[in-house]
Amino acid sequence: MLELLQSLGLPQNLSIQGEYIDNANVLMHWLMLYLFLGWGAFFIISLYKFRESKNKKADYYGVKSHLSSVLEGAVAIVEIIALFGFSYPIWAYRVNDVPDSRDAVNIRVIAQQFAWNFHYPGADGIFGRTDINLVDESEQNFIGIDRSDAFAKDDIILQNQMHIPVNKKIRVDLSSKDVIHNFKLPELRVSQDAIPGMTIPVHFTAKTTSDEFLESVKGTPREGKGLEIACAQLCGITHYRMRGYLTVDTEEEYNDWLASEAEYLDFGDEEDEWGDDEDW
Amino acid sequence: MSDNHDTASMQDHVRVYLMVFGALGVLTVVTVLASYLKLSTSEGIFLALIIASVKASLVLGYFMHLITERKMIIWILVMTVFFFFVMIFLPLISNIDHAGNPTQWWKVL
Amino acid sequence: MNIPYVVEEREDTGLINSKLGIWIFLASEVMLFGGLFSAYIFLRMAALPGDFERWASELSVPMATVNTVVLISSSVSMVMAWASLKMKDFSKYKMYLGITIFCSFVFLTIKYFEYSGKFAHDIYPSSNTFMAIYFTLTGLHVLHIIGGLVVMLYFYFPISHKMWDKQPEQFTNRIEVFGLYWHFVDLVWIFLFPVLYLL
Amino acid sequence: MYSNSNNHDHHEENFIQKYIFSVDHKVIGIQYGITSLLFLLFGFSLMAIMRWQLAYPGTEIPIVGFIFGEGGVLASEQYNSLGAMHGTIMIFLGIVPLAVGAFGNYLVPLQIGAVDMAFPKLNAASYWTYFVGGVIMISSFFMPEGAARSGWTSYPPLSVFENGQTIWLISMIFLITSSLLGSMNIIVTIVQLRVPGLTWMRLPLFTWAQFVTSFLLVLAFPPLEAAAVLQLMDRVAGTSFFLPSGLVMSGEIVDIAGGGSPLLWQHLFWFLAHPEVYVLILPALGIVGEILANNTRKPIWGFKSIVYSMVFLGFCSFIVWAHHMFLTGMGQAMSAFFQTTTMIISIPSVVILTSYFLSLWGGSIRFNTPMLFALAFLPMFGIGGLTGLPLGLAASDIYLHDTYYVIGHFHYVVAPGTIFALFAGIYYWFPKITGKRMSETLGKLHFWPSLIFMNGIFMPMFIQGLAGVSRRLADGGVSYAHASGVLQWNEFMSISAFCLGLSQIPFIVNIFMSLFTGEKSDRNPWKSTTIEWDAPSPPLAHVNFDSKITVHRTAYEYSVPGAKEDFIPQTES
Ligand code: HEA
Ligand code: HEA
Ligand code: CUA
Ligand SMILES: [Cu+2]
Repeated sequence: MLELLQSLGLPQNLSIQGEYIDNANVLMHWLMLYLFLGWGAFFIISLYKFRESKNKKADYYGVKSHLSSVLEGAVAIVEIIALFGFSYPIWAYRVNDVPDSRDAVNIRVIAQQFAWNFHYPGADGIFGRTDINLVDESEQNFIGIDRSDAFAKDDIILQNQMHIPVNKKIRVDLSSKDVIHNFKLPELRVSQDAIPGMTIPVHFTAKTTSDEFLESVKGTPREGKGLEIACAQLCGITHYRMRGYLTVDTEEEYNDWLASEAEYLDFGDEEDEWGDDEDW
Repeated sequence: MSDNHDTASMQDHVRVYLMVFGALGVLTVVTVLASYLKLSTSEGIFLALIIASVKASLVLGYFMHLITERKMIIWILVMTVFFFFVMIFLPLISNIDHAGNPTQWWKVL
Repeated sequence: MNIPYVVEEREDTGLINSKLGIWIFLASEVMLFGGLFSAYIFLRMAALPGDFERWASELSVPMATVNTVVLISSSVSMVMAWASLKMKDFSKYKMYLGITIFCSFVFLTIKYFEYSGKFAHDIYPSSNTFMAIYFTLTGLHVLHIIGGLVVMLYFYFPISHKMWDKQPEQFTNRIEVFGLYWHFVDLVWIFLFPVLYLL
Repeated sequence: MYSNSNNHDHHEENFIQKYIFSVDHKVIGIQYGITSLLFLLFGFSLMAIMRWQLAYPGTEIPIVGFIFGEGGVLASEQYNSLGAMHGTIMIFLGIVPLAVGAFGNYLVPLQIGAVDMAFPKLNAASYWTYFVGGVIMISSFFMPEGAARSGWTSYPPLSVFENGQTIWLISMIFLITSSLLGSMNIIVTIVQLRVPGLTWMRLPLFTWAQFVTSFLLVLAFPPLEAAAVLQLMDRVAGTSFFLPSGLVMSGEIVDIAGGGSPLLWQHLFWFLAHPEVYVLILPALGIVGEILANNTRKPIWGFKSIVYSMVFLGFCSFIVWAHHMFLTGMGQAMSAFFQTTTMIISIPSVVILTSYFLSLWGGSIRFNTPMLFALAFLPMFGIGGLTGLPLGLAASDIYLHDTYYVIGHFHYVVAPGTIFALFAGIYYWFPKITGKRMSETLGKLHFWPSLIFMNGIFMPMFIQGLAGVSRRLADGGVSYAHASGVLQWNEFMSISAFCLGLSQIPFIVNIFMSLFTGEKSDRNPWKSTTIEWDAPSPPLAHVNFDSKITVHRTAYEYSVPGAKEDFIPQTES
């Protein structure tokens, strides 16, 4: 079934818990297929067998067996299996097993119309102070980072660019500045609404790097197009092209990337673009 | 309503209405007084709602004749009240049982 | 065309049409106000502790207490008006209905002063969530009062009295059905009063 | 409220009283029918423009392009408007008024042998409130702000800040009021005006479906009315019921008190909108039941369990709503609760469908046009319903939420589902309403292409959905890499949609042609058992029946062993 779904369009899965989600989908589609084929066959046979020209007189009583209750029971049982065996555990994992920020790569994601802002804590592992009053779009300070804060000095802030290491737990703290967005990584089977007034954690572990992924899509229409972050909730005029780019790096690449971003930061600091606006 | 209510039985009704009126007045005063008691918020809410419900039952039962009303209407109301509570409590519970934290976006957790 | 069970009760259900109709309408009203109450509780739970209480203390409890009494009185006089019709006493009916109308005017006047007092202190629905829900809930309730008032005025003035002469039973039923609506409006207030003013 | 004057039906009515401000449930039913079909057509046209944009993003729209400004290209905000309005119009102005307003109004009194609805004037008021609401909704296209563009779900904060929403809210308040008036009326009519002998278990399925539907409308609509009032306050009075503090829009801090919750709206909205979807499907199930019984010439199998399932479905539909909100961050207990109820609610649907399928067994099936539509309804609803299951499971919904998979799911239930059932109903009861029969040839010419193209539109949506393509994308997914493998379907779906539109021409021609030149129909052209066929065709103004009706049996006594004919009307003693 998974192959069938994939041949229909389901992209390959790149995350560890994505497998469980796919399993749930597969089970449900088996159920659907059996029901559909079973009833479909019954339907066609009945229509053929009992057409007026063949069966002039209808039978008042019709079906006498109670097989149908058995079938309804079977549907109920499959649904119970799906609930207890698949859906509850997956959901429990999703909302209860959120890794602590020390055990995982912790990234804040702040959505806004129509971009994704990423906030990495930098080398110290602690997020610097942000303040709504410091937001200044013309200065590119989208999330109001306070560079004078000691923890904020090394924070990396990016728009629409997200890097994560492979095979490591990622914890994203998701929020939104204006309207509801949805942080969706189709290939990682991640999706979560970003709701203003609320911070919601999402966690996942990628098991394939972007490079491997790009290798595997060679020759398909997807060739050359890397992973993307989609917005899956109507959020206004350019909702349709609100997207970010996701790169799944190897551990090394990821550290290199962090280092290069940090270098850029030092340069920024000398220019003194941010930080001294204490007169707020 | 049917004609079997003759004037005499109507007068009985009227007496009941006046008694209920008195009771409602008293309960209103009690509600206000209770709000001056030094109760904790939850106790206060509980007490106020209890009194309000008693008053409501009086109005429903006597002024609106619900105690002698037909089964069908009672059932419709029971169902309505059930959905009423569903509508009030499920959103509340789901707000409490929530994966996220109600924080402002710029506050780092 | 003759629609049955307008005056006489249907045997198996024991109901007349309008009675059932008004109760279903009231059921929908329960859900309407229920939606708003749901919003109230939801927002109150989400608000900072003490926030709602602080703003609620801005409201005038005496005015609301008077209004509660006024509405309860109007409810009693409404049921008395109906009882008078039952006892075939039309002039008493007019008196009681008059009282009900008077009470609802008093209610509206007091409400007017309450609202304008708030506006005078620069308190508007936009000031905070408590005031927003206060104005919305009481505003909707006031709309119900005004709607009821219009109907009562119609029943008070002679154009509707022809019906009493021709079909007294049907007229009595109408008053009863309207009365149910009016008691419901009273009932909503019975809950609004503690929920908004006292908690 | 009462029409008790006995001389009422004797005095001459002028044109306006008879056809415009009529209080006759049949005239009101027809008014509802015509208006809602026009809205359906309008909703379809909006969708056709959207589908052009999806297939050929950024190109000029043929014929009507000039409306959309320079170059005739649809801007993305216009696309959003069309999408929101398509959804709203189809649901609130098209299907519900057609299924409940038109069919319910026209047929319920006839099926229970009543002279009219319980409150004829209220009935007229309901139609005119609907009409005004509809006009307001359409007028928003001509307002300076344009039409609403936050989706039919109108999620705040977006809806509070986006243009056009105010008119939408005002219109919704009218439409909700109209539905309330109409459904109260239907409940009272069914409870009170049944003719002697028509006990509950003798009521036809259609009437049962209307009964349950009306309860859903009465109890589920008011919370949305409340929510609409709150959102209106947010927009015009500056309150913040649905707005949390600390919003920043385009770099500016929004000046509001804050303290509200966007999720509150979602709860109130879906508290309505989930029961609403059963409002869309139950009348359809009722219609299909009638037609199946009639054209298999045998009783519906498991009649009672169908009725109980409908009631149960209605009841449960109030406690599943948050399955639309899994991804708002729902916790473990709540998601468990709502997925369980969602799975539970699918069982009665399976029971109903199963009973319908089993009803075919042993029948003597006639394939006339109403039956074709009714038969096609079954697998189409089946596909739609079955694809609801992975959506109802929170785990699989993580991936499928808000993709085209959802769009495919619900269009299968409402378009080839409900719309087909309504078509079937129109073909079936047309002789009763007009006294003329509809052409079978044109009917089949309507049916087959419609069936093919419906599937042509909606089947690929599952493929796109599985690929993860989001809904409400003004360019159909061109911007996103993950859509690149399935984009080619867009053109296929759009062409199917245009062809679907063309396939409606035989239907429209059929209606008008049959009206003027159709073969005259007698009282009971389909040899049916239910009461409405005892009235003349068309039924008499105001009184419906020309004889006294009493009921002696259950609704579908077809092919009773030993009986002379293969059907025994409910009224035959
Ligand atoms: C008439 C309308 C209708 C109906 C009947 C249903 C029925 C169901 N719906 Fe659907 N739904 C919608 C209209 C409808 N829905 C709409 C409009 C939306 C989107 C709203 C929006 O976001 O804009 C939606 C969205 C929606 C979601 C949210 C998805 C998301 O946003 O992530 C979910 C999730 O649980 C869901 C579930 C279900 C379920 C479990 C049923 C069940 O009741 C289905 C039960 C039926 C069956 C199980 C079929 C049984 C049949 C057989 C066994 C026979 C098969 C045989 C053959 C085919 C031959 N629906
Ligand atoms: C009852 C509800 C209903 C119905 C029937 C339909 C019918 C159709 N819908 Fe719609 N749709 C919605 C409800 C409905 N839709 C909703 C709620 C949304 C979501 C909106 C949102 O995102 O907010 C949506 C969204 C939606 C989208 C996705 C847009 C997006 O996400 O970007 C698409 C895309 O293809 C679409 C297509 C269609 C098509 C091709 C039909 C076809 O099946 C149309 C078939 C209709 C006809 C063929 C017309 C028949 C009319 C006649 C025959 C008239 C005869 C007239 C006279 C005799 C006078 N719909
Ligand atoms: Cu952000 Cu859509
Ligand atoms: Cu639903």
